[in-house]
Amino acid sequence: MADTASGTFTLVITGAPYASQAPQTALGFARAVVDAGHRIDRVFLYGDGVHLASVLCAPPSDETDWPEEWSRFLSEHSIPGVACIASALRRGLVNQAEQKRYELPAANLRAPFEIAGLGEWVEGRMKSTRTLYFHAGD
Amino acid sequence: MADTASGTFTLVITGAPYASQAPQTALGFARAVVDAGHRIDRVFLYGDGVHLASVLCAPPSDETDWPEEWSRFLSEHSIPGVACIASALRRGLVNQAEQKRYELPAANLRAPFEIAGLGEWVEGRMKSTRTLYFHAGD
Amino acid sequence: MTAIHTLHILNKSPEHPRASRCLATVSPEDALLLTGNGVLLLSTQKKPVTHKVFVLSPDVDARGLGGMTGNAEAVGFAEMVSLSLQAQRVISW
Amino acid sequence: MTAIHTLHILNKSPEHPRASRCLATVSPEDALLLTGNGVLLLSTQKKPVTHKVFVLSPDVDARGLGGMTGNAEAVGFAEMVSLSLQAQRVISW
Amino acid sequence: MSTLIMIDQPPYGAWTGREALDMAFSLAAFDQPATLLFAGAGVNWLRPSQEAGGVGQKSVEKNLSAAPIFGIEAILADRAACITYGLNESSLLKGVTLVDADAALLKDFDHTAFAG
Amino acid sequence: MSTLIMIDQPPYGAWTGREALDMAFSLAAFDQPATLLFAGAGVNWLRPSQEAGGVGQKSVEKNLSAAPIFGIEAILADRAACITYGLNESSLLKGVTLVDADAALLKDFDHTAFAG
Repeated sequence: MADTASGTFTLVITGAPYASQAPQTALGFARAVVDAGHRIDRVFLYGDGVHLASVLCAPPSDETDWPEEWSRFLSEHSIPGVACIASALRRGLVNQAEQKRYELPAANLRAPFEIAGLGEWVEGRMKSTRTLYFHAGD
Repeated sequence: MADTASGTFTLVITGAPYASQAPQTALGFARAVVDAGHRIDRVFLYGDGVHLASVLCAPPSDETDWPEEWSRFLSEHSIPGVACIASALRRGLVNQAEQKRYELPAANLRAPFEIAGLGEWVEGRMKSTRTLYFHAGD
Repeated sequence: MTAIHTLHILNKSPEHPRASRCLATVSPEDALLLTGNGVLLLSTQKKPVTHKVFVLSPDVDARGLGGMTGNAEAVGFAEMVSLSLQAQRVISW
Repeated sequence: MTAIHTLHILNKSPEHPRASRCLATVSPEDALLLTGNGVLLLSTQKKPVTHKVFVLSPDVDARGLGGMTGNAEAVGFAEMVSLSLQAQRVISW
Repeated sequence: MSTLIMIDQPPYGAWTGREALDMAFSLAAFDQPATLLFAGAGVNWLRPSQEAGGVGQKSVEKNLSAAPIFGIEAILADRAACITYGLNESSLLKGVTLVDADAALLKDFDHTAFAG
Repeated sequence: MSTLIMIDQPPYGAWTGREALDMAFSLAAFDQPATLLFAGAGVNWLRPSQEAGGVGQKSVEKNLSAAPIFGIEAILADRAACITYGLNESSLLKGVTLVDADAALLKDFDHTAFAG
């Protein structure tokens, strides 16, 4: 049986905010991981999950701002947040480097999220005690 | 029976490109509508469909660029393309007016798409001979 | 040209709960047009109650189902447009 | 602490095809944690083969199912974290 | 020109249902007749005592209760789906009419739409 | 550390399957054992003669045929799902092994993942 005294986690979010509940459930889980004294190695956004890293979401003021909540949580706890580059480019999520490379009119990646390849997920899968996925759940 | 000699259409797209096939099927249909001499009153993007109006998508060069294909089609045939404002704001799709209003760092709406309310859909539903929906189809 | 009451356009795979809902509301005077993942119905044993079943050719070809259309009529987008005007109403499932 | 072979986390509604697949692969030595729309299983007649069924409280409350948990144990995120470490492996359906 | 807006996904897990409700409210705002039909897992919208604070969302119960005020003609729920999810007339939100969501019902409407 | 990547959505209608394939290829690229399992409607990935030009996509058949070259350990397909969709051993793409996608199979892997 795994040692439950301490563990490290990679969290993969594949559901988008305002389309699925995935970012909300993942945040509740992530906060509990930190509260219990465990470590989150990284949060990896994949597929539609990359929309969580958008800096341009403007939800109604009486709704939770999930991208804002997530970026604050990641910053506070110095947890790396990574959006998969292939998912992000197809879905219109770019940082300044990609904006330049593809000659796009703007960048919309929210700090502290970064863009990187699936290797980040592979590393998490190999090194973290547990890798959990938060999918859309129709 | 409806007059099949001529008709007008409102097309509603609710599935995102690179997540669903909806924009592709809708484009095939839209081209056939125009080819048959019918009119498209408007194309309305709703829910996840608003991502089709992103100017920041950079799909791999060997894949179809659906936002680009759609905006070219709309421009060529002077068909209004409208993204629902409520869907768009939640999902991080904004034009310069919304960028300013919400003090966002960038705008990412692709021309000729515009942002407007559900009233545009209601009008289409009332005035067009047919309103068809192109949903994601898991 | 046959009269069609409702044209049901189904783009969900046969496993999707909405596919069952769609098939349960198709009447004999309706037509069913399978698009997208909906064309996979061709490969299963599920049979709609209407005889007017159409399948969108590019979707059939993409999924390698060209040899399994059976009694369904393969159509292109031009016919999809005609069908949508010919029917009294259209439901996009 | 009971030994758990696999923790199955199911967030799909009972109609979703993946819900059936999940339930079909749960063994008696596994645990099932219902989250999101997965908690709707509580309101149906479908019964998993394991006795170790957990449900995520905030999701149960949102859906008004507080009175229908039956033999399932309501847990918070803290217990979800413990369960995920306690189990030998986790499958997020 | 009566329109049926069908909701077949449960609340909170996805935004589609909320967006379907917005469609119905928009029709009503433009004085167009609109009816809501809850089918499949969508009937779970109609269960009372939803407390959604823990999932960081607003309860959809309140939205729904505003439907008659905004001019929605009727709120229908598929009888068979209600049985599947352990709901009956007395355990549903007030103002909901049980129906059979079959071919005959759909033919009462000029237009039927989903939000996604 | 063997990983099972499960694909239960059909090709072309959604991108999830392609993204699942990318996950498997990435594992293989880092010399991590990866196996693909097609279940449910996902078995339709394995039908030969896919011509996807008409839907503006690349055929997934080519991607899949590259799997052994990239080091994917096995391509498995659920037997019952294949029957549902009219597929049998002789009508499947080459290199696919029929299995029962049950509890016992999943226990052969340290980790099982979906792309979405």
